[in-house]
Amino acid sequence: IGEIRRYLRDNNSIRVSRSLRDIAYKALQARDRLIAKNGREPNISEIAKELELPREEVVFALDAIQEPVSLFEPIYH
Amino acid sequence: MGIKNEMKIEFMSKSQNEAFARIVIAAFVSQLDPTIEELADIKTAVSEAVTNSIIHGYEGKNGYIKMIARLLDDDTVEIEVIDEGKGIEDVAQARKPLFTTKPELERSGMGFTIMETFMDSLDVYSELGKGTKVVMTKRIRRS
Amino acid sequence: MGIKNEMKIEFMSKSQNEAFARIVIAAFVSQLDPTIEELADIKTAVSEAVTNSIIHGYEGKNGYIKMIARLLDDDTVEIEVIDEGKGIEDVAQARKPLFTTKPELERSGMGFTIMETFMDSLDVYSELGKGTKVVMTKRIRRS
Ligand SMILES: Nc1ncnc2c1ncn2[C@@H]1O[C@H](COP(=O)(O)OP(=O)(O)O)[C@@H](O)[C@H]1O
Ligand SMILES: Nc1ncnc2c1ncn2[C@@H]1O[C@H](COP(=O)(O)OP(=O)(O)O)[C@@H](O)[C@H]1O
Ligand SMILES: [Mg+2]
Ligand SMILES: [Mg+2]
Repeated sequence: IGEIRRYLRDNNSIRVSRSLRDIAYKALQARDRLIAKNGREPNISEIAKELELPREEVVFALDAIQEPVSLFEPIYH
Repeated sequence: MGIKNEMKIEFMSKSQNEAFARIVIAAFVSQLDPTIEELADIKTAVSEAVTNSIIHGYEGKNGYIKMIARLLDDDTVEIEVIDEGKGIEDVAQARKPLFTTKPELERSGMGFTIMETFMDSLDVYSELGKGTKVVMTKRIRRS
Repeated sequence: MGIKNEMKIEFMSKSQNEAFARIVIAAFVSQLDPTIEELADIKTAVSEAVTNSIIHGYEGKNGYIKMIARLLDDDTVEIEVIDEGKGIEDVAQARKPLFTTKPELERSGMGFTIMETFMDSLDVYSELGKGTKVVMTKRIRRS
Protein backbone atom coordinates (compact mmCIF):
# COMPACT_ATOMS: atom_id res chain seq x y z
CA ILE A 1 0.00 0.00 0.00
CA GLY A 2 2.85 2.37 0.80
CA GLU A 3 4.21 1.55 -2.62
CA ILE A 4 0.95 2.40 -4.34
CA ARG A 5 0.60 5.58 -2.38
CA ARG A 6 4.11 6.63 -3.30
CA TYR A 7 3.38 5.84 -6.94
CA LEU A 8 0.20 7.88 -6.87
CA ARG A 9 1.92 10.76 -5.16
CA ASP A 10 4.82 10.72 -7.58
CA ASN A 11 2.47 10.46 -10.47
CA ASN A 12 0.34 13.32 -9.23
CA SER A 13 3.28 15.64 -9.01
CA ILE A 14 4.25 15.09 -12.63
CA ARG A 15 4.44 18.45 -14.32
CA VAL A 16 1.99 19.08 -17.11
CA SER A 17 4.83 19.93 -19.44
CA ARG A 18 6.05 16.32 -19.32
CA SER A 19 2.67 14.70 -19.80
CA LEU A 20 1.99 16.99 -22.77
CA ARG A 21 5.13 15.80 -24.48
CA ASP A 22 4.12 12.17 -23.87
CA ILE A 23 0.71 12.78 -25.46
CA ALA A 24 2.29 14.63 -28.37
CA TYR A 25 4.64 11.75 -29.20
CA LYS A 26 1.72 9.33 -29.05
CA ALA A 27 -0.20 11.64 -31.37
CA LEU A 28 2.63 11.65 -33.90
CA GLN A 29 2.85 7.84 -33.71
CA ALA A 30 -0.91 7.61 -34.26
CA ARG A 31 -0.56 9.96 -37.21
CA ASP A 32 2.08 7.69 -38.78
CA ARG A 33 -0.09 4.62 -38.22
CA LEU A 34 -3.08 6.34 -39.82
CA ILE A 35 -1.08 7.52 -42.81
CA ALA A 36 0.17 3.96 -43.33
CA LYS A 37 -3.38 2.63 -43.02
CA ASN A 38 -5.31 5.20 -45.07
CA GLY A 39 -2.66 6.62 -47.35
CA ARG A 40 -3.47 10.21 -46.43
CA GLU A 41 -3.01 12.78 -43.68
CA PRO A 42 -5.44 12.06 -40.83
CA ASN A 43 -7.67 14.79 -39.46
CA ILE A 44 -7.17 15.82 -35.86
CA SER A 45 -10.35 13.99 -34.83
CA GLU A 46 -9.02 10.72 -36.19
CA ILE A 47 -5.86 11.08 -34.13
CA ALA A 48 -7.89 12.12 -31.09
CA LYS A 49 -10.05 9.04 -31.49
CA GLU A 50 -6.99 6.77 -31.57
CA LEU A 51 -5.76 8.33 -28.31
CA GLU A 52 -9.24 8.52 -26.79
CA LEU A 53 -8.75 12.20 -26.00
CA PRO A 54 -10.67 15.35 -26.98
CA ARG A 55 -9.34 17.08 -30.12
CA GLU A 56 -8.47 20.15 -28.08
CA GLU A 57 -6.28 18.12 -25.72
CA VAL A 58 -4.37 16.69 -28.65
CA VAL A 59 -3.66 20.07 -30.25
CA PHE A 60 -2.61 21.48 -26.88
CA ALA A 61 -0.17 18.62 -26.41
CA LEU A 62 1.17 18.93 -29.95
CA ASP A 63 2.23 22.47 -29.21
CA ALA A 64 4.60 21.21 -26.53
CA ILE A 65 7.01 19.57 -28.97
CA GLN A 66 8.83 20.68 -32.05
CA GLU A 67 6.37 19.90 -34.79
CA PRO A 68 7.33 18.60 -38.20
CA VAL A 69 8.55 21.77 -39.85
CA SER A 70 8.84 20.59 -43.43
CA LEU A 71 6.65 23.49 -44.46
CA PHE A 72 9.32 25.97 -43.43
CA GLU A 73 11.92 24.51 -45.68
CA PRO A 74 11.03 26.16 -48.96
CA ILE A 75 11.34 29.50 -47.21
CA TYR A 76 14.40 29.09 -45.05
CA HIS A 77 16.49 26.91 -47.30
CA MET B 1 -1.11 41.82 -5.45
CA GLY B 2 0.71 42.37 -8.71
CA ILE B 3 -0.42 40.74 -11.94
CA LYS B 4 2.06 38.67 -13.92
CA ASN B 5 -0.24 38.01 -16.82
CA GLU B 6 -3.87 38.52 -17.79
CA MET B 7 -6.25 37.44 -20.53
CA LYS B 8 -9.89 38.00 -21.37
CA ILE B 9 -11.85 35.81 -23.72
CA GLU B 10 -15.39 35.89 -25.04
CA PHE B 11 -17.01 32.94 -26.78
CA MET B 12 -20.47 31.82 -27.80
CA SER B 13 -22.62 29.73 -25.44
CA LYS B 14 -22.26 26.61 -27.57
CA SER B 15 -21.57 23.25 -26.00
CA GLN B 16 -18.44 22.67 -28.09
CA ASN B 17 -16.92 25.73 -26.45
CA GLU B 18 -16.75 23.99 -23.10
CA ALA B 19 -13.82 21.86 -24.34
CA PHE B 20 -12.36 25.01 -25.88
CA ALA B 21 -12.58 26.97 -22.60
CA ARG B 22 -10.89 24.09 -20.76
CA ILE B 23 -7.89 24.22 -23.07
CA VAL B 24 -7.70 28.02 -23.01
CA ILE B 25 -7.47 28.03 -19.23
CA ALA B 26 -5.07 25.07 -19.23
CA ALA B 27 -2.76 26.77 -21.74
CA PHE B 28 -2.81 30.00 -19.76
CA VAL B 29 -2.25 28.41 -16.34
CA SER B 30 0.49 26.13 -17.69
CA GLN B 31 2.71 29.25 -17.55
CA LEU B 32 2.82 28.60 -13.77
CA ASP B 33 4.13 25.05 -14.38
CA PRO B 34 1.38 23.26 -12.44
CA THR B 35 1.15 19.54 -11.83
CA ILE B 36 -1.25 17.42 -13.85
CA GLU B 37 -3.52 17.24 -10.84
CA GLU B 38 -3.61 20.99 -10.23
CA LEU B 39 -4.37 21.63 -13.87
CA ALA B 40 -7.07 18.94 -13.96
CA ASP B 41 -8.72 20.59 -10.94
CA ILE B 42 -8.77 23.98 -12.63
CA LYS B 43 -10.07 22.58 -15.93
CA THR B 44 -12.86 20.73 -14.15
CA ALA B 45 -13.89 23.83 -12.20
CA VAL B 46 -13.92 25.94 -15.37
CA SER B 47 -15.95 23.27 -17.18
CA GLU B 48 -18.57 23.36 -14.47
CA ALA B 49 -18.79 27.16 -14.54
CA VAL B 50 -18.99 27.34 -18.33
CA THR B 51 -21.53 24.52 -18.52
CA ASN B 52 -23.67 26.37 -15.99
CA SER B 53 -23.62 29.50 -18.13
CA ILE B 54 -24.59 27.52 -21.24
CA ILE B 55 -27.31 25.37 -19.66
CA HIS B 56 -28.71 27.52 -16.86
CA GLY B 57 -27.64 31.07 -17.78
CA TYR B 58 -28.61 31.05 -21.45
CA GLU B 59 -30.68 27.85 -21.33
CA GLY B 60 -29.25 26.65 -24.62
CA LYS B 61 -29.99 29.97 -26.37
CA ASN B 62 -27.29 32.08 -28.00
CA GLY B 63 -25.27 34.39 -25.82
CA TYR B 64 -21.69 35.25 -25.00
CA ILE B 65 -19.66 33.91 -22.12
CA LYS B 66 -16.66 35.86 -20.86
CA MET B 67 -13.73 34.29 -19.07
CA ILE B 68 -11.03 36.42 -17.46
CA ALA B 69 -7.89 34.89 -15.97
CA ARG B 70 -5.05 36.53 -14.08
CA LEU B 71 -1.78 35.06 -12.87
CA LEU B 72 -0.86 36.88 -9.66
CA ASP B 73 2.62 37.41 -8.24
CA ASP B 74 2.24 34.67 -5.63
CA ASP B 75 1.40 32.07 -8.33
CA THR B 76 -2.32 32.25 -7.66
CA VAL B 77 -4.59 32.07 -10.66
CA GLU B 78 -7.83 34.04 -10.46
CA ILE B 79 -10.56 33.07 -12.91
CA GLU B 80 -13.87 34.80 -13.63
CA VAL B 81 -16.63 33.21 -15.69
CA ILE B 82 -19.35 35.70 -16.58
CA ASP B 83 -22.65 35.41 -18.43
CA GLU B 84 -25.51 37.81 -19.11
CA GLY B 85 -28.10 35.12 -18.78
CA LYS B 86 -31.08 34.64 -16.52
CA GLY B 87 -29.26 34.87 -13.18
CA ILE B 88 -29.74 32.97 -9.94
CA GLU B 89 -32.57 33.77 -7.55
CA ASP B 90 -31.01 32.41 -4.38
CA VAL B 91 -27.24 31.95 -4.59
CA ALA B 92 -26.87 30.39 -1.13
CA GLN B 93 -29.41 27.72 -2.05
CA ALA B 94 -27.89 27.18 -5.51
CA ARG B 95 -24.47 26.52 -3.94
CA LYS B 96 -25.80 23.72 -1.72
CA PRO B 97 -24.66 20.21 -2.73
CA LEU B 98 -27.25 18.35 -4.85
CA PHE B 99 -29.38 21.45 -5.42
CA THR B 100 -30.44 21.73 -9.06
CA THR B 101 -33.23 23.47 -10.95
CA LYS B 102 -32.83 21.11 -13.90
CA PRO B 103 -33.24 17.57 -12.56
CA GLU B 104 -34.83 16.64 -15.90
CA LEU B 105 -31.46 17.14 -17.61
CA GLU B 106 -29.86 14.72 -15.20
CA ARG B 107 -27.88 17.51 -13.63
CA SER B 108 -26.19 16.34 -10.46
CA GLY B 109 -26.47 19.60 -8.56
CA MET B 110 -22.77 19.25 -7.72
CA GLY B 111 -21.30 21.94 -9.99
CA PHE B 112 -20.70 24.59 -7.34
CA THR B 113 -19.56 21.95 -4.87
CA ILE B 114 -16.95 20.74 -7.36
CA MET B 115 -15.73 24.29 -8.00
CA GLU B 116 -15.46 24.87 -4.25
CA THR B 117 -13.63 21.60 -3.66
CA PHE B 118 -11.16 21.84 -6.51
CA MET B 119 -10.32 25.52 -6.10
CA ASP B 120 -9.07 27.48 -3.08
CA SER B 121 -11.91 30.00 -3.18
CA LEU B 122 -15.24 30.49 -4.94
CA ASP B 123 -17.45 33.58 -5.03
CA VAL B 124 -20.73 33.77 -6.90
CA TYR B 125 -22.42 37.05 -7.82
CA SER B 126 -25.76 36.96 -9.57
CA GLU B 127 -28.76 39.08 -10.32
CA LEU B 128 -32.01 37.76 -11.76
CA GLY B 129 -32.40 38.81 -15.38
CA LYS B 130 -28.90 40.32 -15.47
CA GLY B 131 -26.49 37.41 -15.27
CA THR B 132 -23.97 35.57 -13.16
CA LYS B 133 -20.30 35.99 -12.32
CA VAL B 134 -18.27 33.20 -10.75
CA VAL B 135 -14.85 34.08 -9.32
CA MET B 136 -12.45 31.29 -8.39
CA THR B 137 -8.85 31.28 -7.24
CA LYS B 138 -6.23 28.59 -6.83
CA ARG B 139 -2.63 28.85 -5.76
CA ILE B 140 -0.11 26.77 -7.69
CA ARG B 141 2.43 25.54 -5.17
CA ARG B 142 5.95 24.96 -6.46
CA SER B 143 7.51 21.81 -5.08
CA MET C 1 -21.38 33.89 -45.03
CA GLY C 2 -22.86 32.48 -41.82
CA ILE C 3 -20.79 32.11 -38.68
CA LYS C 4 -20.59 28.73 -36.96
CA ASN C 5 -18.58 29.92 -34.01
CA GLU C 6 -16.73 32.99 -32.84
CA MET C 7 -14.31 33.98 -30.11
CA LYS C 8 -12.49 37.12 -29.08
CA ILE C 9 -9.47 37.15 -26.84
CA GLU C 10 -7.30 39.89 -25.38
CA PHE C 11 -3.91 39.28 -23.81
CA MET C 12 -0.86 41.25 -22.75
CA SER C 13 2.00 41.84 -25.19
CA LYS C 14 4.33 39.49 -23.35
CA SER C 15 6.50 37.02 -25.20
CA GLN C 16 5.05 34.00 -23.35
CA ASN C 17 1.64 34.89 -24.79
CA GLU C 18 2.80 34.03 -28.27
CA ALA C 19 2.72 30.33 -27.32
CA PHE C 20 -0.58 30.92 -25.56
CA ALA C 21 -2.16 32.52 -28.65
CA ARG C 22 -0.96 29.61 -30.77
CA ILE C 23 -2.66 27.07 -28.52
CA VAL C 24 -5.86 29.13 -28.33
CA ILE C 25 -6.17 29.34 -32.11
CA ALA C 26 -5.28 25.64 -32.54
CA ALA C 27 -7.91 24.58 -30.00
CA PHE C 28 -10.54 26.77 -31.63
CA VAL C 29 -9.80 25.70 -35.20
CA SER C 30 -9.75 22.04 -34.15
CA GLN C 31 -13.57 22.32 -34.30
CA LEU C 32 -13.18 22.30 -38.11
CA ASP C 33 -11.22 19.03 -37.84
CA PRO C 34 -8.06 20.07 -39.73
CA THR C 35 -4.96 17.97 -40.31
CA ILE C 36 -1.85 18.53 -38.16
CA GLU C 37 -0.30 20.27 -41.14
CA GLU C 38 -3.16 22.69 -41.63
CA LEU C 39 -3.06 23.45 -37.92
CA ALA C 40 0.69 24.00 -38.01
CA ASP C 41 0.24 26.50 -40.86
CA ILE C 42 -2.36 28.46 -38.92
CA LYS C 43 -0.34 28.42 -35.71
CA THR C 44 2.75 29.62 -37.52
CA ALA C 45 0.85 32.48 -39.17
CA VAL C 46 -0.69 33.53 -35.85
CA SER C 47 2.72 33.34 -34.17
CA GLU C 48 4.14 35.71 -36.74
CA ALA C 49 1.29 38.18 -36.38
CA VAL C 50 1.40 38.15 -32.57
CA THR C 51 5.20 38.42 -32.51
CA ASN C 52 4.94 41.44 -34.80
CA SER C 53 2.51 43.13 -32.42
CA ILE C 54 4.80 42.45 -29.45
CA ILE C 55 8.09 43.41 -31.08
CA HIS C 56 7.13 46.05 -33.64
CA GLY C 57 3.71 47.28 -32.48
CA TYR C 58 4.47 47.72 -28.79
CA GLU C 59 8.26 47.43 -29.10
CA GLY C 60 8.46 45.32 -25.95
CA LYS C 61 6.36 47.77 -23.93
CA ASN C 62 3.09 46.77 -22.25
CA GLY C 63 -0.06 46.75 -24.30
CA TYR C 64 -2.95 44.52 -25.21
CA ILE C 65 -3.25 42.34 -28.26
CA LYS C 66 -6.67 41.25 -29.48
CA MET C 67 -7.29 38.11 -31.51
CA ILE C 68 -10.68 37.39 -33.06
CA ALA C 69 -11.47 34.11 -34.78
CA ARG C 70 -14.55 33.04 -36.68
CA LEU C 71 -15.45 29.66 -38.10
CA LEU C 72 -17.51 30.28 -41.23
CA ASP C 73 -20.11 27.99 -42.78
CA ASP C 74 -17.81 26.88 -45.58
CA ASP C 75 -15.14 25.69 -43.08
CA THR C 76 -13.05 28.80 -43.52
CA VAL C 77 -11.41 30.23 -40.44
CA GLU C 78 -11.00 34.01 -40.34
CA ILE C 79 -8.48 35.37 -37.86
CA GLU C 80 -7.82 38.98 -36.88
CA VAL C 81 -4.79 40.02 -34.83
CA ILE C 82 -5.06 43.62 -33.64
CA ASP C 83 -2.75 45.91 -31.69
CA GLU C 84 -2.89 49.56 -30.71
CA GLY C 85 0.83 49.99 -31.13
CA LYS C 86 2.93 52.27 -33.32
CA GLY C 87 1.51 51.24 -36.67
CA ILE C 88 3.19 50.74 -40.05
CA GLU C 89 4.21 53.66 -42.25
CA ASP C 90 4.18 51.85 -45.58
CA VAL C 91 2.26 48.57 -45.57
CA ALA C 92 3.16 47.60 -49.13
CA GLN C 93 6.85 47.92 -48.32
CA ALA C 94 6.48 46.10 -44.98
CA ARG C 95 4.88 43.13 -46.75
CA LYS C 96 7.83 42.66 -49.10
CA PRO C 97 9.95 39.56 -48.42
CA LEU C 98 13.07 40.31 -46.36
CA PHE C 99 11.94 43.82 -45.44
CA THR C 100 12.49 44.51 -41.76
CA THR C 101 12.89 47.64 -39.67
CA LYS C 102 14.60 45.66 -36.91
CA PRO C 103 17.61 43.93 -38.49
CA GLU C 104 19.44 44.36 -35.16
CA LEU C 105 17.03 41.88 -33.55
CA GLU C 106 17.87 39.30 -36.18
CA ARG C 107 14.41 39.55 -37.63
CA SER C 108 14.20 37.79 -40.96
CA GLY C 109 11.72 40.14 -42.58
CA MET C 110 9.72 37.07 -43.58
CA GLY C 111 6.76 37.36 -41.19
CA PHE C 112 4.22 38.71 -43.66
CA THR C 113 5.52 36.38 -46.36
CA ILE C 114 5.00 33.40 -44.07
CA MET C 115 1.45 34.54 -43.23
CA GLU C 116 0.71 34.95 -46.93
CA THR C 117 2.17 31.56 -47.83
CA PHE C 118 0.55 29.54 -45.06
CA MET C 119 -2.89 31.14 -45.24
CA ASP C 120 -5.31 31.60 -48.15
CA SER C 121 -5.58 35.36 -47.75
CA LEU C 122 -3.88 38.16 -45.82
CA ASP C 123 -4.98 41.75 -45.38
CA VAL C 124 -3.05 44.32 -43.38
CA TYR C 125 -4.60 47.57 -42.14
CA SER C 126 -2.42 50.01 -40.25
CA GLU C 127 -2.25 53.62 -39.23
CA LEU C 128 0.83 55.28 -37.77
CA GLY C 129 0.40 55.92 -34.06
CA LYS C 130 -2.93 54.05 -33.99
CA GLY C 131 -2.09 50.39 -34.52
CA THR C 132 -2.27 47.47 -36.87
CA LYS C 133 -4.87 44.89 -37.83
CA VAL C 134 -3.96 41.73 -39.69
CA VAL C 135 -6.80 39.67 -41.18
CA MET C 136 -6.08 36.16 -42.42
CA THR C 137 -8.31 33.38 -43.71
CA LYS C 138 -7.78 29.73 -44.44
CA ARG C 139 -10.22 27.14 -45.67
CA ILE C 140 -10.04 23.72 -44.06
CA ARG C 141 -10.70 21.16 -46.77
CA ARG C 142 -12.28 17.95 -45.54
CA SER C 143 -10.75 14.84 -46.99
N1 LIG D 1 -24.66 30.69 -14.71
C1 LIG D 1 -25.86 30.38 -14.12
N2 LIG D 1 -26.98 31.03 -14.50
C2 LIG D 1 -28.18 30.74 -13.93
N3 LIG D 1 -28.35 29.80 -12.98
C3 LIG D 1 -27.28 29.11 -12.56
C4 LIG D 1 -25.97 29.35 -13.11
N4 LIG D 1 -25.10 28.54 -12.50
C5 LIG D 1 -25.80 27.81 -11.62
N5 LIG D 1 -27.12 28.15 -11.64
C6 LIG D 1 -28.18 27.58 -10.78
O1 LIG D 1 -27.56 26.92 -9.68
C7 LIG D 1 -27.98 25.56 -9.63
C8 LIG D 1 -26.87 24.69 -9.10
O2 LIG D 1 -25.78 24.66 -10.00
P1 LIG D 1 -24.80 23.41 -9.96
O3 LIG D 1 -24.27 23.25 -8.57
O4 LIG D 1 -23.77 23.58 -11.03
O5 LIG D 1 -25.73 22.18 -10.28
P2 LIG D 1 -26.39 21.72 -11.68
O6 LIG D 1 -25.73 22.47 -12.79
O7 LIG D 1 -26.13 20.25 -11.75
O8 LIG D 1 -27.85 22.05 -11.60
C9 LIG D 1 -28.42 25.23 -11.05
O9 LIG D 1 -29.35 24.18 -11.08
C10 LIG D 1 -29.03 26.56 -11.50
O10 LIG D 1 -30.36 26.71 -11.00
N1 LIG E 1 2.08 44.96 -35.70
C1 LIG E 1 3.03 45.76 -36.26
N2 LIG E 1 3.21 47.03 -35.79
C2 LIG E 1 4.15 47.83 -36.32
N3 LIG E 1 4.97 47.47 -37.34
C3 LIG E 1 4.82 46.22 -37.85
C4 LIG E 1 3.87 45.31 -37.34
N4 LIG E 1 3.96 44.15 -38.03
C5 LIG E 1 4.93 44.34 -38.94
N5 LIG E 1 5.47 45.59 -38.85
C6 LIG E 1 6.53 46.16 -39.71
O1 LIG E 1 6.65 45.37 -40.87
C7 LIG E 1 7.98 44.87 -41.00
C8 LIG E 1 7.97 43.49 -41.65
O2 LIG E 1 7.34 42.53 -40.79
P1 LIG E 1 7.73 41.01 -40.96
O3 LIG E 1 7.51 40.62 -42.38
O4 LIG E 1 7.01 40.23 -39.92
O5 LIG E 1 9.31 40.97 -40.68
P2 LIG E 1 10.10 41.12 -39.31
O6 LIG E 1 9.15 40.94 -38.17
O7 LIG E 1 11.11 40.01 -39.38
O8 LIG E 1 10.72 42.48 -39.31
C9 LIG E 1 8.55 44.91 -39.61
O9 LIG E 1 9.97 44.98 -39.59
C10 LIG E 1 7.90 46.16 -39.04
O10 LIG E 1 8.56 47.33 -39.46
MG1 LIG F 1 -23.72 22.77 -12.99
MG1 LIG G 1 7.71 39.52 -38.03
